[in-house]
Amino acid sequence: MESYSKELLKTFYYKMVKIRRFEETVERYFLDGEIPGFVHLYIGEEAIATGVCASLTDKDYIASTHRGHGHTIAKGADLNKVMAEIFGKRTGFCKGKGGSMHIADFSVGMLGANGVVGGGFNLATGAALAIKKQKRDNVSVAFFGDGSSNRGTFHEALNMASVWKLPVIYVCENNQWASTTPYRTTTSVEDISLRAVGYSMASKIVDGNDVFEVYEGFKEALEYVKKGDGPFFLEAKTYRIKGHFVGDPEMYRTKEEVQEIFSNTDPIKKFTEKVLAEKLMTQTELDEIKDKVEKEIKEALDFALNSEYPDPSEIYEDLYV
Amino acid sequence: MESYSKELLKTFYYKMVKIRRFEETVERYFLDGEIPGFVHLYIGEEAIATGVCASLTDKDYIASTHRGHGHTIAKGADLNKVMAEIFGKRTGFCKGKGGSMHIADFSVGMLGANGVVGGGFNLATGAALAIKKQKRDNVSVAFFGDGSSNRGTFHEALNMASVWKLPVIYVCENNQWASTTPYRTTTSVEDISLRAVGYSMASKIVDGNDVFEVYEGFKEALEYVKKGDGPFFLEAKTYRIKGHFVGDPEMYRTKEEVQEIFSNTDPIKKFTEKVLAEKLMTQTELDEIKDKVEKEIKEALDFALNSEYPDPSEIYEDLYV
Amino acid sequence: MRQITFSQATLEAMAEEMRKDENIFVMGEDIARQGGIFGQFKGLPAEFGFDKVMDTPISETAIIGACIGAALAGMRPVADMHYADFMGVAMDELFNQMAKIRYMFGGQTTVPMVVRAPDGMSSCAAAQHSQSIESWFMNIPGVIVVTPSNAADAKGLLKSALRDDNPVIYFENKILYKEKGEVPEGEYLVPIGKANVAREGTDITIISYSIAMKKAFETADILEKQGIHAEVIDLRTLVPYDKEAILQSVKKTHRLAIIHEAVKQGGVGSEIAAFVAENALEYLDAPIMRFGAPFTPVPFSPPLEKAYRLDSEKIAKEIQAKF
Amino acid sequence: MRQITFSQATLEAMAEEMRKDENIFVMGEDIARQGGIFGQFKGLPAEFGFDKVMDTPISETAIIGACIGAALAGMRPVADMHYADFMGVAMDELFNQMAKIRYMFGGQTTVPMVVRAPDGMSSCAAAQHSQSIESWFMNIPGVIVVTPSNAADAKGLLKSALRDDNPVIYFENKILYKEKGEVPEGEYLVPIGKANVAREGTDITIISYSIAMKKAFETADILEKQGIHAEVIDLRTLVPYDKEAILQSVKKTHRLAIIHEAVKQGGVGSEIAAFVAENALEYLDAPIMRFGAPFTPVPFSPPLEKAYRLDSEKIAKEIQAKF
Ligand SMILES: Cc1ncc(C[n+]2csc(CCOP(=O)(O)OP(=O)(O)O)c2C)c(N)n1
Ligand SMILES: Cc1ncc(C[n+]2csc(CCOP(=O)(O)OP(=O)(O)O)c2C)c(N)n1
Ligand SMILES: [Mg+2]
Ligand SMILES: [Mg+2]
Repeated sequence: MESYSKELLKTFYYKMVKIRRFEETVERYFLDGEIPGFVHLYIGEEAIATGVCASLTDKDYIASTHRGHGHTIAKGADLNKVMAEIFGKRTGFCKGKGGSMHIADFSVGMLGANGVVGGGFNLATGAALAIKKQKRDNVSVAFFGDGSSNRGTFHEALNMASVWKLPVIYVCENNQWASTTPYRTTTSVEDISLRAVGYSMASKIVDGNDVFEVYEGFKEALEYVKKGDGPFFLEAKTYRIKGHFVGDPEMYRTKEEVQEIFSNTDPIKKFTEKVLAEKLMTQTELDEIKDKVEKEIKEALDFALNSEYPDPSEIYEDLYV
Repeated sequence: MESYSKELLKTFYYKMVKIRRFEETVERYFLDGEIPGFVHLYIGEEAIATGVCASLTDKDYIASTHRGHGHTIAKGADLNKVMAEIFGKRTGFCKGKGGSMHIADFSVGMLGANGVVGGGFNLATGAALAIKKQKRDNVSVAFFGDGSSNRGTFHEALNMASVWKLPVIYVCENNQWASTTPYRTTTSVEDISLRAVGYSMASKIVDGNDVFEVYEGFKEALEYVKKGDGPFFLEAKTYRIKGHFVGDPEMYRTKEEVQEIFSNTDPIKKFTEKVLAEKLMTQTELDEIKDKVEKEIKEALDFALNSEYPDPSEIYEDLYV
Repeated sequence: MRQITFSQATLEAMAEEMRKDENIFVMGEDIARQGGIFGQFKGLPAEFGFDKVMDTPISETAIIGACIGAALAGMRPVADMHYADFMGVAMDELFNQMAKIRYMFGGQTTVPMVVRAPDGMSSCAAAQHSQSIESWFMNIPGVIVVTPSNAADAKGLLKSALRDDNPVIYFENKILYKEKGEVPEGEYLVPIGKANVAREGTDITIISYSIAMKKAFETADILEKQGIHAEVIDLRTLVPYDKEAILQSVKKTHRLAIIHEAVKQGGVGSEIAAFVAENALEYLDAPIMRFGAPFTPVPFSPPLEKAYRLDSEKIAKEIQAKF
Repeated sequence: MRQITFSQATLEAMAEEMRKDENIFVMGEDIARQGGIFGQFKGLPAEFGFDKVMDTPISETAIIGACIGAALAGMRPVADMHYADFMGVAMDELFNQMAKIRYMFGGQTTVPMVVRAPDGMSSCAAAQHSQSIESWFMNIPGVIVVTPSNAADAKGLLKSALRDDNPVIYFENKILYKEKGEVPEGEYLVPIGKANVAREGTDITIISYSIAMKKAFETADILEKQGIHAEVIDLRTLVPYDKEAILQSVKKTHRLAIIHEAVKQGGVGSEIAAFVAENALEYLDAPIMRFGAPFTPVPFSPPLEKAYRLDSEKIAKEIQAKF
């Protein structure tokens, strides 16, 4: 553990808490009726985006999912603009045209959330193809859920990436649920990463609730991929703590069941206990970060709330170049 | 080898020669400009359809491919109507509306050739679902090429079949080529059946040029599937002897290369040598079958040639019930 | 008559038909455990079991493809598309297999299945969860397309669809689910291919279907106040559409407006307008008018989404300007 | 001027643009080793290498999806669809991703890519290898759709497409590939969105595009002999289509016929007819006429396929009957 710089540890905590607090804020404002549309929260899965994006630069790409706030924030997108977009404001990343399901920040290589489950596999693969053609030393990452691994796009993307030895890492966020369906009732394999075998692809399973494990696993993937030996499949086991979307009545499981699991899997709790026990960080350091996050969230919220909605005439903008 | 009844041996030879001679006839008439459209020949792959269909009844289903003549004949479709359809005659199975790429005989459970590569996976899976719902003791078979195993439909079908434990057998005809492309340049795995692992599916590889091996392998699959334990993946290794379609200039390989391979893989030659060497059949028996086939082919050809084309007004028939 | 919601009406149709025909079953994502994302399958598993109401993997090509295969093997499958927006995932299965199988195999078989596709804008669901793509299927021979606009039709058309031996796409609007209406109990069939003259009038024919029928009625109300008596026709079925009903009405009113929520360009209104311009041009006293969505994806933000929607005041004003 | 085939014209466009812009590459099934199933890529790998001309797996969703991803990362990909019929396989990628990305992300990015889709009937290729599905894309905001009808336009429109920052679908007719025509060497651009008045006339406007332009000319020839001077307009681009050119011509000729190979119902003709019925009805002296394929899949057998095709004699006769 000593090999982690203080800076990196701080980043881990900062990003995870930032995502958590962001999502809690979004949840509250959604329930209050101030956020339109659907929102899918990333709570409980913060270690994955955080552990992965810690090794990426703005020149690396990620393709995200419907559950994309965490990826966006971890990739370094401006919080104000994320929040404003989710509120449907003109100052958001998509000028209010996209919302939660279509949040994106191309300036940091975040190629977009996707309302189509499994829509991101091929996009990430194509971005990796571009990287290879441009002879750049970057990578592309596709985040995806367990449920999406049953879409045909998964198969076509992974095969193509393997055949062409593309610098892409497929990060499976196996949170055990696809909407109301426990993944094993519709997914024919226990470890989704086993499917990598069918593409002669390297793979690894990590505890997706442990930011250190995710970080290490992803670093291994990154090194592998950068050698030019082809893509890598990283499966992060986690658990979807919240309903599928905010407002989900969750008839398919009990609150107790979820709380019980969360008490063992909460990545922030896990991290905090570890760094304190191993004296890698102090409570004061943690608190300072928390305060910073609180300020940023408040600022983002103020920004979003005080921003204007787009003007109806803007419908016609941004379609064609 | 003694366990094979004379009847079954005769069937093997009869079906394989029938397919071969049918295809040679089609090839000739296509090159003479008397058969319209495209035709994809099954020459060199006869052992697969023959070995598989030997264990099927009319109540079992098969879904076929663009290379479907062999499957259709092996499944027991009336040769006259197959030939007539390929010639575009009204007396064909599809009244001339389908042609080679859409040959089908629903009366024997042959659910159709398919002009869309990979279009048959889900159809066969659905037929197996019906069988299960109807509590019948039948199975469904999807024939498919190596190239089609890279389509998303492959993935979605195999996962669904495994999850629902459907009585379906996926028979891969790995003939090393997908059109002009050697399969390993676009397929990320040497043995396509390895992909079964990703669906917790049982699998087996057989020599697709040896009708005995195909037959045994398929029987194993059938027994497995009929136990209700779920689908089975059978990979038959073979080689595409002819061009992708009749008229293919085959710029991508040499005639010599192909002939060299064929001399070792020709399933009919293999069969004949074996049964003669092991004295399971006599040359006279083989010749009798050959003569019978010759007659049937001639009859089918006469039937097709003497049949009428559909009347233009028939365009409007058979769309809606 | 008792009032039930559109959603309940579809449930009633399903249950009644499933009781009669054991070959019917339904599959889709989150329909069994959850009862469908719009509650349109709630309670069905309790009566018919998880064998007849199946939760599927997120595999739209397999959902449609397997339904086709099952139909070929004697069943009458129903596929739920979750959102009509996801039909693109299974488009090959829909247009190259489902629609063509009967024809290209020379009538050897039938493909009796129903594809249920919840469509339209709900509330800020944005570009990939708000679409109305029915017009594509007008250009695809081999499918029947129905688009109920109210609870009674929802029941009657679904029952007809479930008994039809052709593949039927049943577009059910997401907002309509919650709308109540009088729905006959038991045997109630709305015939496929017949339009409904929902309101008689003499001065202009307004043609619509599905959710946009609300706008058609609103528009007619506004016009009525201005002394313009609009005839409102609910197409009910888009393929085949009721050519006779359209011609008859236009020949009476001499004017035509078509209203739908889908994108105007290349929408259903184009086909209807073209058909009338071909077959009854001489009866027209004014230009044909089409009203539909602007030529952009559906935007997310509330004011944008609002502006994207049909506005009956505006429609009425434009119509009136041509009188 | 030298004459080259339509196919050579597309090759020339590709080569010229690829020499200028190293971000262009093309991927598809059997295009590199074989040169494309219609020879339309022949020789390209020799000049640009297998890195720029890539044989793909049979994975249409990955072909389109990866092209989108590569476009987002700075490339200008070209996807070959093998047959337009297979666009259904990648329909979600085409309409929910490619077409919407720029808009739903608020203009943050562009998706500069070209989808090449060989379409139309060839010779008894039957239901799944003969289709013309361009009209669907008229209803899908966010894509450009071009449909060259001759070798020169094939070059000029493809060059324009390759320089366009919007996603462009380039429908290239299979029969046209072999047709020769005069094609300017070097820099020759046909602007997107502008129709071509291919023949001037005064008595009727005939609108067409792609392969059906042949029928349009044939029809005009027949009519000419009967003293009817037809103006023939080649749309060239379907999205956006040239509204001005259409209106201008119809206002001059007072009559309109639209001809395309695609299924008539819900085809491009519907949109054009509707547009004119909306905006120039008062100029029309006769019903608008649409000519397209019957409402069935494309049948296989030669006499059926023949009967399925457009027949200029019949078209001319029907047009003449309205004079
Ligand atoms: C193609 C498609 N099918 C269905 C849906 C509806 N849907 C949205 S999220 C979801 C579940 C996704 O599960 P998973 O991939 O495990 O991601 P998670 O929500 O668990 O993060 C479904 C079925 C969709 N958006 N797109
Ligand atoms: C979806 C789709 N993509 C492409 C094609 C064109 N195509 C026809 S056959 C073929 C090769 C198929 O290879 P394989 O599956 O190995 O079967 P084989 O021809 O070797 O029997 C291709 C690319 C098609 N018909 N459908
Ligand atoms: Mg999940
Ligand atoms: Mg092959």
